[in-house]
Amino acid sequence: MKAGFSLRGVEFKNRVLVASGTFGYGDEVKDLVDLNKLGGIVTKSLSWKPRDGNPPRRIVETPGGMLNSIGLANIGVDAFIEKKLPFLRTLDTKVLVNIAASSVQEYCDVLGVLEEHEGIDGYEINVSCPNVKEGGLSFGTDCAKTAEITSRLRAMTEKPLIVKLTPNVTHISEFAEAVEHAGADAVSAINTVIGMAVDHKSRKPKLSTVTGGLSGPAVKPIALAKVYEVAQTVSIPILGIGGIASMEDAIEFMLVGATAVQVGTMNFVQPDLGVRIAQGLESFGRERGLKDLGELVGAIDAKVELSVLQSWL
Amino acid sequence: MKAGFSLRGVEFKNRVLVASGTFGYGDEVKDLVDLNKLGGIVTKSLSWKPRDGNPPRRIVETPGGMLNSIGLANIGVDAFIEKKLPFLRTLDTKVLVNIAASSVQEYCDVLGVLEEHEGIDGYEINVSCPNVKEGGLSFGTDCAKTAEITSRLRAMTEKPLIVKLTPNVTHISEFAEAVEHAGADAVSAINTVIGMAVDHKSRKPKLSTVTGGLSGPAVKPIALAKVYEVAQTVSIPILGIGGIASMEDAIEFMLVGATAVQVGTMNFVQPDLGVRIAQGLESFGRERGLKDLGELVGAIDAKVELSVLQSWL
Amino acid sequence: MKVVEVPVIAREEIAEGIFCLSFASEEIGKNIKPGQFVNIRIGEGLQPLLRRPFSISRSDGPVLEIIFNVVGAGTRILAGKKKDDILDILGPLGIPFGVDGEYETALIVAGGLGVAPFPFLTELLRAHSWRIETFLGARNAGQIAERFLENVHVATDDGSRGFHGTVVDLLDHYLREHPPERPKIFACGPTPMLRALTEYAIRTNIECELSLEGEMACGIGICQGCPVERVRGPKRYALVCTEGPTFNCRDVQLN
Amino acid sequence: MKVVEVPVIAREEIAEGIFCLSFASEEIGKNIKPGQFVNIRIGEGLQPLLRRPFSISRSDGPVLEIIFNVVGAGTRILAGKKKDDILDILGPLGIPFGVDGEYETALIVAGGLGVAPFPFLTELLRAHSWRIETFLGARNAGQIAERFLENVHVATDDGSRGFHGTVVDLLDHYLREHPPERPKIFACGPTPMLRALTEYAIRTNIECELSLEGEMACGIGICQGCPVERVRGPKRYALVCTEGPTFNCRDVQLN
Ligand SMILES: Cc1cc2nc3c(=O)[nH]c(=O)nc-3n(C[C@H](O)[C@H](O)[C@H](O)COP(=O)(O)OP(=O)(O)OC[C@H]3O[C@@H](n4cnc5c(N)ncnc54)[C@H](O)[C@@H]3O)c2cc1C
Ligand SMILES: Cc1cc2nc3c(=O)[nH]c(=O)nc-3n(C[C@H](O)[C@H](O)[C@H](O)COP(=O)(O)OP(=O)(O)OC[C@H]3O[C@@H](n4cnc5c(N)ncnc54)[C@H](O)[C@@H]3O)c2cc1C
Ligand SMILES: Cc1cc2nc3c(=O)[nH]c(=O)nc-3n(C[C@H](O)[C@H](O)[C@H](O)COP(=O)(O)O)c2cc1C
Ligand SMILES: Cc1cc2nc3c(=O)[nH]c(=O)nc-3n(C[C@H](O)[C@H](O)[C@H](O)COP(=O)(O)O)c2cc1C
Ligand code: FES
Ligand code: FES
Repeated sequence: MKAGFSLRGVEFKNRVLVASGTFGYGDEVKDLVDLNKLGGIVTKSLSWKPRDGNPPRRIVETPGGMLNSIGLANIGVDAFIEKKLPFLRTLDTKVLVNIAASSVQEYCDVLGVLEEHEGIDGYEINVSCPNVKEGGLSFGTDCAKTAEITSRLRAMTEKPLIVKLTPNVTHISEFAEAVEHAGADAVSAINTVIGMAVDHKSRKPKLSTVTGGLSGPAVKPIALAKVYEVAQTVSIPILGIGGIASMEDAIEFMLVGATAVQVGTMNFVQPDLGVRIAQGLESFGRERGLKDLGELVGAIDAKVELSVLQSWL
Repeated sequence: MKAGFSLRGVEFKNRVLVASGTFGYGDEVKDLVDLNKLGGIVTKSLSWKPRDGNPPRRIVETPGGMLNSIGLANIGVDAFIEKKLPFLRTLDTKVLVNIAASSVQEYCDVLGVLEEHEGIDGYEINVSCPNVKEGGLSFGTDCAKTAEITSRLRAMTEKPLIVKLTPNVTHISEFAEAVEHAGADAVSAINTVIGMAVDHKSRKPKLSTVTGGLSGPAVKPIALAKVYEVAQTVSIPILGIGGIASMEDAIEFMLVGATAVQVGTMNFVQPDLGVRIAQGLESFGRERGLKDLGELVGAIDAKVELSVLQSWL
Repeated sequence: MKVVEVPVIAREEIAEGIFCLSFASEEIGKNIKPGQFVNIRIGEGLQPLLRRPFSISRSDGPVLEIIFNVVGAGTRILAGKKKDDILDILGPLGIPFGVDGEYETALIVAGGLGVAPFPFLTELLRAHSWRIETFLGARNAGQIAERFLENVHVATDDGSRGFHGTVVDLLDHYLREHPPERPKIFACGPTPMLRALTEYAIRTNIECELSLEGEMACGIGICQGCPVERVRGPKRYALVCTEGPTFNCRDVQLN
Repeated sequence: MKVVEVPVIAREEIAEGIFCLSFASEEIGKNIKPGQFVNIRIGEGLQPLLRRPFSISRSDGPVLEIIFNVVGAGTRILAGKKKDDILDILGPLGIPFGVDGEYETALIVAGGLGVAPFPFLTELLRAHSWRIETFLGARNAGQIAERFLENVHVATDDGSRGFHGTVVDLLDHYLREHPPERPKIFACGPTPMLRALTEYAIRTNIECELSLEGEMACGIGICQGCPVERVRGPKRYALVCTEGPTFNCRDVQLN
């Protein structure tokens, strides 16, 4: 049975990756996880310069999920190349570098430097970043900017280029279409959902940044709906993300249209969850007599055309 | 201590209401709940004609929440006036009728009929309904349409007019501003978040309508962020809704800017929760020596201007 | 209709993977009738968030029993409850089985855990001097919960006990040999079984009442989450929680 | 660093509302040092979702102990664990207390449950022949957990036992009368206490190592969720989970 998939000629050995920001740079957990059994590792978002990140408190548990406001704390692209990439190169799995930036030029600069180095299999572009030129409004909620970033980067690389979409927009499919036209090889969805937590005693927001990003099982229904919406619109592959905690969850994302999935928050609870899901999918596929796990992709049996995207709730 | 609040001259005895669609028309639970101890009852959405609602399955539990796709099953405005209003009139609490429609005219028609009857203290307008003229796209994601509905209805009534906002938009504050300018007395937020659930065995969506509305504790962080965003923008009162399960949750909504709150999904678990929260708030206020529970409204101590609405996650 | 918080009196495994929990509530006990159900909050937390509905299986004054098997998170936690653990129970809910009318023979038909409401119903029917024949279907012999039932006939999918086949076929076989006097069927079980039984009852012209199960959010008519399609009547759907769970099989359309 | 699933050996309430759980793991036991912690998954479900960090309080070969009080949902469930219940434990994590260097006297300072890591540390220091003076602060006499500690001096907020005041004031009083030989402070407790102690240690020029507590999502350096501000060094923040939880009090800025 075929477990893997390919993207612009790059072969991923299975359909389970780990999501950006939830697995460090891989080396932190090498004692806990057989990294070579993952379909791929998406690095923590890298920016041009190292970023300290936001002041504490950065993490709040919420019902069925968590809020974070890490502030994209990361070591910066140079330190990544020097300190992390050599280890990642030794692995028998695909490495996707996630890029974050606060201007279109910075995206290009980071990708440009990375292009000069071996061992990177592709890029995932985090557009949920503040556009400093536009008063800090997120690139990811601006369709034209998202497309511009995509086409600028597309011109710079022959490697797989994946744009990671934010769910915090009215019609995520518009963004998926825009990046498809701009040359992205795939989209990943979803990034975190904007949320907030308050300490009723101190009357302060729990996070130093007031609001943060919600993730974990609580957002799985939202993520499934977004992936489904995107799958109805574009034909490039989708990497499904959001609250995945089991093999069954991964199958659900594939059924609604995800070619592969990324495990995020649940890595914090069970660092080898991605490997377990990959193994689970493999057994599942064999038991069901599938020739290719890809048979699950988009295989949802949704005869009813009626979706509440267009109906009464 | 003052527990209540007022809206366009209507006095609500306390700040806890029950949310539309989660408390029927009130009479269903009169044996379980002392209805007179609620700040108000918001009815199930009423449409011009009775609506059967969607086929089963309409309900799915999800991590920390639930999805619904009821399809606005309701008895229609005439049956409401004949069969439900007489009972509601006997109550010593405020009755807000929630109106749903599939055209601007239908909103006006329903409100027009209701205006002729005693015992209604105000209206909440559910704009998360499909606009049949626009191929079923939700009014609530179309700012101009939402404003149009508001101003049309404003012209028809001197009673409090509350517009219930959907969270499924990029900038909910734009909608709040639009309805404020169009004459709404208040906004309520949030309605349900679009979500989906899949049965991995049958490969079918669990809900007959594929996608549905997510509610319950899982969405509380999202709702708090939306209410906070709205509170930064408009000066009309906000009714905070979304996952409220305790007095502490109610206080959190007030701190971020809600003048009052509505209990939704958790009524299904504990039908008298609204009454308990109202009583809890009263004791809380007295113990803390507040003169008016209104002192909590917007009292969040968020010095940091930085919000991830405009920052790095 | 009340919410009560009461301790578990006993927990027992009455058949393979089938558990029985008992508790006492004067308020619920004095009003509840066979076919009605209670809605149980299983734990204070988020998992499960919603209450879970269970038929009352036996009632002895204030003492009430439910039986169930583990199908998901809620029933798993419930199966782990011990004596004196507190249960938060809302009930009695729903419309009981109809036992009025000119009937003489009760044909009780249950598939799997559909047997739950029938010990309670059997007691009532006995008090009204019905003749009772009970037909139980299960996957295998270990999963037959025949306590407190009368004249039990068994069908198993694997033939490990009784008739090898479906419980509806068993009923058919039995009735061919023993034509019943003024019969009424009372049934509960998986939807495919109820569908087959409805067809059979209509074909053979026997009265038949079904107890339906389906996802519920509230159990008390405020969420509109539990529709069943009607065959006749003015509205397209009925609510299982308040207009059921018992329905004349001729009134509903099972999909 | 391992994930193990091991049974609870014993659960005990060692002081008012303070619980002790023990379990055994060869892998963790043979590597763990005082000041390190484990990250425990409390239940399979959603509540709590994330693991919860706890210092190892005692270690005897493979047998490990944690002590804690109930502050929220996670510790409530943990307090209800019984012998043979399974715990899912990730450890050992973090940097241990530093016991090298030219020190002779250990001044252990703990506020509330900050006492947790010190029985284990005491054992090690004893083996290295340190003199140990232990200063425990608590709300009241009932909440003093002094098991397995040496030369215990007590301060309570309500004066119900020992010194009436803060544990830092008690330390100050004691040291004025008993100037220590080559002292090093080891401290753990609420942030205000650690802040006061840091000031005191700097003012009196005593070496001082703090064990910090703070919200953690992963405990292993992959979420960046547990920053503490640094006073010196190239980076603005250190991670409590991998660069701590023990820090030289002169290196960090507690807000
Ligand atoms: C009126 C009524 C009476 C019932 N009486 C009994 C009884 O006496 N004994 C008994 O064992 N069960 C009974 N049920 C079914 C019982 O409510 C479900 O098995 C239970 O809610 C499952 O909860 P869970 O958390 O364990 O499973 P979940 O994790 O919620 O679900 C597991 C599986 O069960 C299905 N399921 C969930 N809820 C229901 C439901 N309400 N009805 C049917 N399938 C469901 C789900 O779709 C899923 O496939 C009754 C249901 C109703 C509506
Ligand atoms: C390295 C380390 C070692 C620890 N060792 C111990 C120990 O040995 N014994 C012990 O009793 N506690 C210890 N703690 C604190 C313990 O982890 C928390 O008390 C626990 O996570 C609370 O979980 P909960 O679900 O019960 O509470 P929650 O519901 O999560 O929170 C309840 C309250 O506790 C606060 N809180 C939550 N997590 C933490 C945390 N990690 N640190 C401080 N406050 C928190 C919350 O802000 C909230 O106010 C340690 C923490 C760390 C980081
Ligand atoms: C603590 C934390 C840090 C994250 N950091 C990043 C990041 O640096 N870049 C990025 O694109 N996404 C980041 N994410 C988003 C995740 O990759 C993922 O899209 C999101 O959490 C939803 O998936 P989940 O519910 O499985 O966690 C982060 C998420 C969390 C919880
Ligand atoms: C079963 C169900 C039915 C609902 N029906 C309506 C409705 O008819 N009209 C409406 O405006 N909102 C409706 N809502 C939305 C709620 O009023 C509320 O805005 C939402 O559920 C979020 O609050 P909660 O998380 O407390 O439930 C419904 C919600 C649920 C769960
Ligand atoms: S379960 Fe809510 S109406 Fe029936
Ligand atoms: S807790 Fe995740 S990095 Fe420290």
